[in-house]
Amino acid sequence: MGILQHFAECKSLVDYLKTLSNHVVDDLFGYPAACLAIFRELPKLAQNYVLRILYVEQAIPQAVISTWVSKAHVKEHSEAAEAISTLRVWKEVTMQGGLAGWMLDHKFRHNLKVALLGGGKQWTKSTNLDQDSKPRTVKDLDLYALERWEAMLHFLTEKQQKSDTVSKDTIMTLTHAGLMEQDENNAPSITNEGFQFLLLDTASQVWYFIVKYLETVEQRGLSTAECLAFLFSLSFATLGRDYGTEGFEDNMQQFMQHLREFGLIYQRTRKAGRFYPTRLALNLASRNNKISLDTEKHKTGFIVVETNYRLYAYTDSDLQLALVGMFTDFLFRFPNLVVGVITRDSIRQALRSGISAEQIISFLKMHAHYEMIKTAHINNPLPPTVVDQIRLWEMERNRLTFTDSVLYNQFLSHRDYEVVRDYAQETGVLLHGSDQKRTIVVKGSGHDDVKRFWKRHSKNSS
Amino acid sequence: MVNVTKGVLVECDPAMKQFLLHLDEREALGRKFVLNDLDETHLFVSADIIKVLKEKIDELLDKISVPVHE
Amino acid sequence: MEVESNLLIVVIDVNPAQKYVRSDSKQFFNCVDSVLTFCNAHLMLQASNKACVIASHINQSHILYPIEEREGVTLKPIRQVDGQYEVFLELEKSVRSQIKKFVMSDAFTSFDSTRSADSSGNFTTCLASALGKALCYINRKERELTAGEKLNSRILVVSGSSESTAQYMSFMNVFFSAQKLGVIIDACVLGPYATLLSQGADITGGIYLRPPHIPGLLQYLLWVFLPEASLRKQLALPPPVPVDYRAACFCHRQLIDMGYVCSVCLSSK
Amino acid sequence: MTSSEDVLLQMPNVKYKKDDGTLYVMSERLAWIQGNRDVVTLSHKYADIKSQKISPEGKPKIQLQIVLHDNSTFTFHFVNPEGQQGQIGDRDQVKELLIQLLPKFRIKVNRELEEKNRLLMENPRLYQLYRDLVTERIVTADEFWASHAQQFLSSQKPVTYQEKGVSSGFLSGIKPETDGMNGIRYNLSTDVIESIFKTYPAVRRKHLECVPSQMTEQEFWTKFFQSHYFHRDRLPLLKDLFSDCAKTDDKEMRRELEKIKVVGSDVISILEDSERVDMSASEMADPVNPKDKDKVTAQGIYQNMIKRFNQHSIMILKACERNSAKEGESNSSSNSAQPSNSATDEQAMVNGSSSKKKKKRDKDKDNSSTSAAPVENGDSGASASLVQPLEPPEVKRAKIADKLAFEDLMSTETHSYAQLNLTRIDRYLNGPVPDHKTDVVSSDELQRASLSMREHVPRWEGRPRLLDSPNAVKIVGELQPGGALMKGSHPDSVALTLPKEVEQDIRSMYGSLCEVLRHFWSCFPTTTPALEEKAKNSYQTLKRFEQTKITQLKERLLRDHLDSSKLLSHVMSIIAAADGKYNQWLQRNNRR
Repeated sequence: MGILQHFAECKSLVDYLKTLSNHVVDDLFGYPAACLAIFRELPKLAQNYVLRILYVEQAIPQAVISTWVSKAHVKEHSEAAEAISTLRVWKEVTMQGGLAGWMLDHKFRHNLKVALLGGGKQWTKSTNLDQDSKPRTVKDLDLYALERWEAMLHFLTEKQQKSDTVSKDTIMTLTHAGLMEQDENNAPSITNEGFQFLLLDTASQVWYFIVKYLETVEQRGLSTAECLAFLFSLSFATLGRDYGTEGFEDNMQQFMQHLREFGLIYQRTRKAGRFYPTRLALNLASRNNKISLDTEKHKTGFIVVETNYRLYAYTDSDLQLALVGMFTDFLFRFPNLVVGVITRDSIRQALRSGISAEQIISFLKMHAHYEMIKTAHINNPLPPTVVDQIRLWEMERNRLTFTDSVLYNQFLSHRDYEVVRDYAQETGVLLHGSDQKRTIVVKGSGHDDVKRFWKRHSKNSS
Repeated sequence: MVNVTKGVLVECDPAMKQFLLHLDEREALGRKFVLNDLDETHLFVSADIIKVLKEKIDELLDKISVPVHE
Repeated sequence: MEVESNLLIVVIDVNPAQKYVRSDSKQFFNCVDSVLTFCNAHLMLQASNKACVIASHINQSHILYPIEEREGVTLKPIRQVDGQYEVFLELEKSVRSQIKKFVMSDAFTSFDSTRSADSSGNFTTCLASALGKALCYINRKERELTAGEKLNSRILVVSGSSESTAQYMSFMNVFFSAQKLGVIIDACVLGPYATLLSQGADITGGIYLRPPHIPGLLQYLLWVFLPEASLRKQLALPPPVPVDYRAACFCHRQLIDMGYVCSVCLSSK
Repeated sequence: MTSSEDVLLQMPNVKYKKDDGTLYVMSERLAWIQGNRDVVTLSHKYADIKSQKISPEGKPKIQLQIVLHDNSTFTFHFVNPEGQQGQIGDRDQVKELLIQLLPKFRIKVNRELEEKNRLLMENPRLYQLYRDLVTERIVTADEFWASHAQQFLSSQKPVTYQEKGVSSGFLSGIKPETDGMNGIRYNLSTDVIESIFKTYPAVRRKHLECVPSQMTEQEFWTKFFQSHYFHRDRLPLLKDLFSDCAKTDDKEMRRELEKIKVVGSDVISILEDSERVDMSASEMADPVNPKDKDKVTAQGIYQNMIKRFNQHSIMILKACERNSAKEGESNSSSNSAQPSNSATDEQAMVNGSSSKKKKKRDKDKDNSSTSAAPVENGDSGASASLVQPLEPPEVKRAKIADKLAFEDLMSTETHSYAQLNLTRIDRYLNGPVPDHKTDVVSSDELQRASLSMREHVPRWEGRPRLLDSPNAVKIVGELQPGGALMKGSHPDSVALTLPKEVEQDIRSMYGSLCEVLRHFWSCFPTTTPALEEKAKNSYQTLKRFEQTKITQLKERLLRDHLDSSKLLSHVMSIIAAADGKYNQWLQRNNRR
């Protein structure tokens, strides 16, 4: 489950920030928008802590802060404090008298205040921007964003890639992210991870893609922190409003062209002097935000699943049908509706290509039709039988687990057996040990190590 | 002296283990493959049989699964 | 799947009769700024959080933010001027301009003593009607929710007026409606002890606080009123003040411990 | 024979698993030896035997099965060559003997264990103590029962069970069998007999009087079933042995009613009334007038029936009274007056309500009898069809409706509400709040204030510094626990916020600890060597308890709730007190 791991690493902004180096984070604290984004990622209690001491420009003893919560919630307190510490939003200092205290990071405090109260530099020079002669409505922007994003997803799925739809940079990012790989004809083709990527919700897709893209920006001579800060600023912009491009340096202009290609911002022409953020860019970093690009063609809630394992997909988007088709057998197809059935075979096929049951379920959940959400229990619009069955089908595949290993038996004495067993346990390669049979199974990778140990041991004892 | 065998450790539920033992006994895969019967849920089998074994088990599961819809 | 958001409605008392305003009118604007920063802090917590500001004056109350788009009126977008987040700026700017407009308008000073003052000659703020407006607003927002969304609403009253008994019934109606809707009413009182507001806070499960130090209002607000209801349970917050629920005799207006109650109208004697 | 026990019965021709052999019923065990061997093949102590079963009547095989406590069974087949009669005889012999023997052993062995088990089950506290002390091996089980549970056993007030009632259908349950010779046979078990005694106390007395001296058991019961007494509820019969029973019953009933006269009812008079009617009716019926007889009988049957009901009610009440009296006794002996009070209260309530019921029933009876009486008196030649209500059906229906409907539960008409007209509405709206007239602002002042606000408006630009750090720090000081604004807030102690299960654990730990400590302290002053020994022992127990239970709990609290010292401070202090005492005592001992 490659992508799941990758994805878990940068699932949320917090997790992503943890992967960044210290100086990048430090640089980020220099941007109000970044501070705001980081602040929003904190647990609720931690947010309140930060605001409580926003104006207190001195260290506060840790013991004092711990009295702010009632005794029953000590756990929440330590979680909150931990979260703030990991993001380096506050630093531990030793106060007079040796008390351990916490103090907000100076830069962070300053720039959060800027975001809250004003001051500092503006992000874009848009104040004097005149009225756009052809203003874009929110609907136009949605359409544009969808078109761009789908173009890329299509590129992923299509068998014969027409490389004119996406740029070389996009392909590079896709390959870097492990979503595509070069096949024997040196043409890119989708990987297992790519399929799993397709099943994610749009917000996660964008975030994952951007994170992978950011990993490559340093090579292009851009600063990660600057790009991130731009993205954060962008994510706090207002939908349907235009912003001026004046004042951005060339490398940032180039960065914006990339964002334009991904559909995160809209620019009529390269030299238009203004851009519009699209819904894809908004609240980029915040958790549980759902991007709903609800256009005629591409509906967000289009799937109805019944307890008899029938699936109705109200869409005519080829991409969405391709996704649904990954784990469904289609029965009928109408202009705006496809009827399918979820079977053991169809699910197994999906499982075989590396998609997990959880991904299928979350995909169904994510795209559940409005009527299903309305009638069902909150948080679970799908029929429980179907969900359970999909999980069962997955578990059925995992009835056996195979581990390459080496078996040791016929120890001469119990003492010998114990020594080897303990050693294997210590080094973490022990898989199985049976006292009665004096049998040990160790991981194949640990065999050499254990063998050496055993030789040494038998030499010493003999 | 200690006896060292390379192979694959199989972890499964007891029912599955019985099935594997059955396959082994009947030599359904052409030969014996269980090297050591460790406990209720663990078997030690030879490595080169795994691929055939997986197919065989898929076959079994296909046989015993009942379609959930009409 | 469920998206939770918090709606904060702040009712600001703009009555010039408030003691702290009379003594120093600059302090009033400082307090408004504090309240606005507090609203922004609320918006800062979560992208889906919403805020609403209502001004309450003698005989009138107005919603200052958000400004609803009306037909024929195109609002000039407020553009970022510095590092402040656009949404915060918008809230601050629109409330400020609204208050300015209101203070300069004729309606602000047109209180003739016969109509505006209550029987005892007090010029009191119609907080109850402002609260009523807030509840209506909440009700509308609740209805606009789509499936899978949840709105937690609360109201904060910032006032320094001495309250009028003339609004007793309206106050009680508002408090009990709020209780029924599950809306918390917090009271931050900048004047003398407000009996009715303390009762309201007690009824709806809110917090009643009289900051001893008005210039530091922002810190009090951030500390006490910012945490949402679920978080308040975890925090150690100022304890509720003992609320005097004693009723007063209807004819002499004296607090009584024991009395006769009319079974029809529930008035006590 | 290998065992030296007395052989009570030796029964040859018994098959076990198709092998012939001999069954021995001995004083302590049941044994079976195959064929002519001299080894005991099967041997079971009576204590191990739960029950015995016999094959039903009419089966070709005559068998006896014994069931052990572990539910294993052994079946013996009786094969007396004399034929079935002989086999049944053999079997019955064994059966009878076992019936006598088994209960003795059952009581002897299981009594103790069952008693302990029952005690543990009934006392969750004791059970907890047992788990803490015995299962954790702090004390041994014997020690536990000997010392710790002792006062439990004694202070344990005897549990009173509700007496088992008598099934209403028990008499009809006795299925008579025809013996083919124009007669019926009743099979009476002891249960049935007991039930009969319970229902008819007079019969018990009669039984005591007559049975051994005047007639045999069988004769007695034959007479009983034939008697008027038994049948009087159904058919009038001639006088016999039991006729005076009815009279004593009546007397008894009257006495009871006398008791409840206090309630102020005239039940007795009603009873007398009805009886008088009864008497007259029966007197009249006695003469040979077959026509009349029928009618009167019908009347009499109803009356008897009702009388019988009443008597039954009284018996139930008496049974209850007996119980409560017993309870009261035991309660007063254990010096807790309150439960006994409540019990008697309850009793009184039961009495009250049932006596009311009875009254009503009697009244009804009265009605029916009085209404019927004049008819018989007036026209004795009337036919049986005369037994009909005098009132027309409508009136009767109305009467019933009257009894069924409760006025106060019904609201038939809708009330029109009086309109509330307020002459001075403002007074109503102003409501019950005292007017604060402290802050009266004049119109002028107001004007001035608003103008000054206006003046300030143009200056309201930019961003004032709303708060500086020293001020913020000051306010933080006010607001955090212990600050000026937090006065009166009690930082909720850990004890109040503990989860239920932890609280439960601490509670049970306290219970056990106190028990251990109680034993420890009860040894002082150590006047005898036995007490000294006990002191040492109980101190060891205490230490063991501390090391296992308390340390565990402490670690857990520290891990989950960050605080154990406060919660367990008292525990530690009482242990420390015990420690001190013991060390002091040791020192003094050593010096001596």
